[in-house]
Amino acid sequence: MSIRVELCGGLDLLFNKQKELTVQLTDIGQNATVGDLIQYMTNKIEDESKCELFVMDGSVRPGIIILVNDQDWELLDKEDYVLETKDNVVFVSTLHDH
Amino acid sequence: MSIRVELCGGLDLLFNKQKELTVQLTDIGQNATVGDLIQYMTNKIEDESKCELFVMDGSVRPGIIILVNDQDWELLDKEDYVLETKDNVVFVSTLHDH
Amino acid sequence: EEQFDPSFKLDEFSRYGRQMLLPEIGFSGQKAFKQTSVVVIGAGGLGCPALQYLTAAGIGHIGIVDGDVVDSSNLHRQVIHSTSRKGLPKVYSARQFCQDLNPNVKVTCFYENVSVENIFDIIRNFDVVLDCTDNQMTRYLLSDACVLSGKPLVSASAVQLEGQLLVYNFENGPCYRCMFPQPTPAASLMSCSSAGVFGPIVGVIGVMQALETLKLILRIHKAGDVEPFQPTMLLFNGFRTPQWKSVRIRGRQASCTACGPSARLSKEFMQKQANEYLSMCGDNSGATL
Amino acid sequence: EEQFDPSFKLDEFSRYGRQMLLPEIGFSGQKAFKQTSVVVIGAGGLGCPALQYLTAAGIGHIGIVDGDVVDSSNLHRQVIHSTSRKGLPKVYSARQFCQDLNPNVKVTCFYENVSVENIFDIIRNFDVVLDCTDNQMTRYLLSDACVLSGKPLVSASAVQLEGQLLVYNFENGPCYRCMFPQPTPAASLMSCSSAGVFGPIVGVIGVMQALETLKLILRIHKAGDVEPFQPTMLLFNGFRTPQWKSVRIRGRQASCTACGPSARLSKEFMQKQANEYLSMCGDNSGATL
Ligand SMILES: [Zn+2]
Ligand SMILES: [Zn+2]
Repeated sequence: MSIRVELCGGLDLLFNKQKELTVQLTDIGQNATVGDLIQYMTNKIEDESKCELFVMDGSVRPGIIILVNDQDWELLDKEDYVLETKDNVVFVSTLHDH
Repeated sequence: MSIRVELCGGLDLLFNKQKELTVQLTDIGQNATVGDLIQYMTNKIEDESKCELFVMDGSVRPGIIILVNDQDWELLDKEDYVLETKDNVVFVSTLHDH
Repeated sequence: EEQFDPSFKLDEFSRYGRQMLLPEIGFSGQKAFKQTSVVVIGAGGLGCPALQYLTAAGIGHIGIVDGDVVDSSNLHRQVIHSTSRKGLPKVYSARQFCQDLNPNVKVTCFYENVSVENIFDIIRNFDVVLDCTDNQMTRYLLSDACVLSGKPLVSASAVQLEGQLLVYNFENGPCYRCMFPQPTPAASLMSCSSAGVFGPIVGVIGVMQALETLKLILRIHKAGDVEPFQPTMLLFNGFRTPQWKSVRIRGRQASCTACGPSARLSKEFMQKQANEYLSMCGDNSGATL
Repeated sequence: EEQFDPSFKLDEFSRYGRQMLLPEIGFSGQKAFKQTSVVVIGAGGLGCPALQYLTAAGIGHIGIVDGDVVDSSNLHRQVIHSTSRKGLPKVYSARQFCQDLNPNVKVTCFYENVSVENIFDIIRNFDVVLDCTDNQMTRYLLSDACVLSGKPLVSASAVQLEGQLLVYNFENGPCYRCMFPQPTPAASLMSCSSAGVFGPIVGVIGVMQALETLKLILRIHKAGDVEPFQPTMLLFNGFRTPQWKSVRIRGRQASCTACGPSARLSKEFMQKQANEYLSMCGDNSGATL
C-alpha cells in the first residue's frame, strides 16, 4: 500500500537530494489525496525557510506541476485526486537558468 | 486477458507495418509461453517467404531479441517464460545499414 | 505531386536523398521543409544543435535571434561556435556555420535580444518559433507573442543534468500560460541560478527540439494520414535510469489569460503597459525584457 | 585533489567552469575527462555529434577513424562536415572542426577503414572505443577487439526513424557476441538496406553516445559514490509516443565465444584465420573487413 514519489527539476534539493522515495499511503492518511500528499511532502522539508520553494497558498508554488502515472494532474482532479497503491507521482519544477 | 506486442527495428514491415498489436492470450493457447507467441506471430506473416526474416531453427532468427516488460528475455526463461495478462512483449531487430 | 520539381536543384536531390527515402518524409516532406521558415530564438546551448539539424534537413529559411557574442565559457555546450570566432556575435558565428553546412538554406540574423518591442516584427515572417532561451520572462514573452501571432512554439530548457521539451500553441495544445498561469516567484528561481549545465544534456534536448519541429512541419503540410496531435511533455535526466519520461499534458485552457476565450492579452497591452505586462511575466526587478 | 592544478590553463577553467559546477563532475571529473583518451570509429552521422560533444567536454585525446571522404549526400546528417570540405577525408574535416571548437584537445586521425589487421593497433592507445559504424561485420570486429584488449565499447546504431544504444564490455555487462551470438543472416540484412535515415534521429543517438561515454569515464575514475553499473539497452523511435525505452539486458554470458571463460577467440585466430573469423561475423560475401 505505497506510492512512488519522484522529484524533478531541482526539487530533490529540498528533500536531501532524494530524487525518488516510497511513501506508505497509511502515513499520509485515509483516502489520501494529492492535496494531502503535498502537505505530507511539505512536512518533510527540514529547513522550514525553504517551504516557500515548494508550497504557496495551499498548493504547490507556481512553476511546479504534478504528474500522476505519466499524466498531467490537470487531466485528473488536481489536489482532489485520490491516491491508489502503486501510483507514481512526479513533482516537476519548470527549468530556468535565472 | 491480453498482452501487448511491439515490433521494433523494422520488424513491423513483416506485419503490415503494424508497430503495436494487442493479442488475446486465449488466441495463443493455454499457459502460452513466449515460444508459443513466436509461433503465433510467425503464422501472422502473410508472405510465407518472409518467415525466415523472423524465425530460424524454432526460435527467432539471429539478430532479434525479445524484451518482456522492459527486460531482456535472457534474464527470464526465454522461450519458456509463461505469459501473463498485460505483459508487454517487444520484438527488436538489431539495426544495420547493410 | 511526387514528380520532378524544377525548383529543386541537383545538389538538393543528392543532399536530401537518404531522408527522402523515408515514407514519412518523401519528396513532399522535403518540399515542406523547403517551403517552411523557422526562427530560432537563442543561439546558445539549445540553439546550436537545433540550428545544425534544421539546416542540415533543408528548412527553406532560418532566422537566428541572439544579442550575445561568442565566449570561451560557452564552448563546452555551444558547439557550432568556435574558438576562432570568440567575440563575434553568436548570430553571425551561427550563420557562418549553417551556410557552410547547407548553402541552400537562407539565413537571416537578428543581432538583438527579444523584447516586447521587437518580438512581433521578428516572428512575423516565420512559420514556426523555437524557444532556445533560458529565462522565464522570455518564455512568457515568446509564448504570448506566438499566441497573438498564431504560430506554434517549440520550447526547450536544460539545467544541470535535466531537460524538458514541449510544443506550445499548436492545434488543441496548451500555451505556456496554460501550463504555468502564474510566474515562478523570484526566490525560487534564485535557487537554481548558476547551477551549471552539462553540454550533452543541452545537446540532446536541442536535437530533439529540431526533430519535433521537423515532425510538426510534416504534420502541418500533410494533414490526414498522421496520428492526431497529443500534447506531450518530454522530461530527461541524463544520469538516471530510465532517462526519459513522456507525459500527457493538458490541452488549451479556457481560463488562460493568453489563449483562452476571454483572454485579456493583446499586442497593444504588452507594448503600452509594459510594466504591468512584465509583472505578469515574473519580473520583479524592474528590468526591461 | 580539488585544489589548483598547474596542468590546467586559464582557458580550461573558463571553458569548463559551468560544467565543473555540477557536483557529478567537479574538478576531479574534469581532470578525468582530460586524462582519458577516446577513439571514435566512424566520422559519419553518429560520429559527428559524438565528436562534437566529446571535444567540447574536454576529453584529453580523441582518435578519429574513417576511410571515407565528405560527400554532399551525407550532409543531411553528418553535421560537422561542410559543403566547402567536400572531397576531403572525413577524418581531416572532423579534426578541423574539433580543433577549432576546442584547441585543448589532441586529435589523432586514422584515414582508413578498420580491419582485423589494424584494429588492435588503433585502439591500443585509447581508453574507450565508440562504435559509430553501420555494419554488422565491423560491430563484431570492434566488440571482439575490445574484449581482447580490455576496453569498454559504447555502441550505437540508427536506421530510418529508430536508434539503439548499448555499452559493451564494461564491468559485468555483455559484449556484442553475448547479445548476438549468431550473426544476422545476410538475407535479413538486405531487407533494410538503403532504408534511409533522418538526420536528427542519428543526431540524438550520437549525442547520447557522447553522454554515455562521459558518464562511463566519470564512473571509471570515481568509483564509490556512483550507482552500480546496470547493463541497459536504450531504444528510440522518434516518431512514436513514447519515443524512448530503457531496457535491462543480460550480463556477460558464460557461453560467449568472445568473452566467456572458455572463449576461443584470439587476436592470432582473427588475423591468421581471417576467412573463418569473417564467417563468424556474418560475412557471406567473401569481402574483407
Ligand atoms: Zn494558454
Ligand atoms: Zn561476450
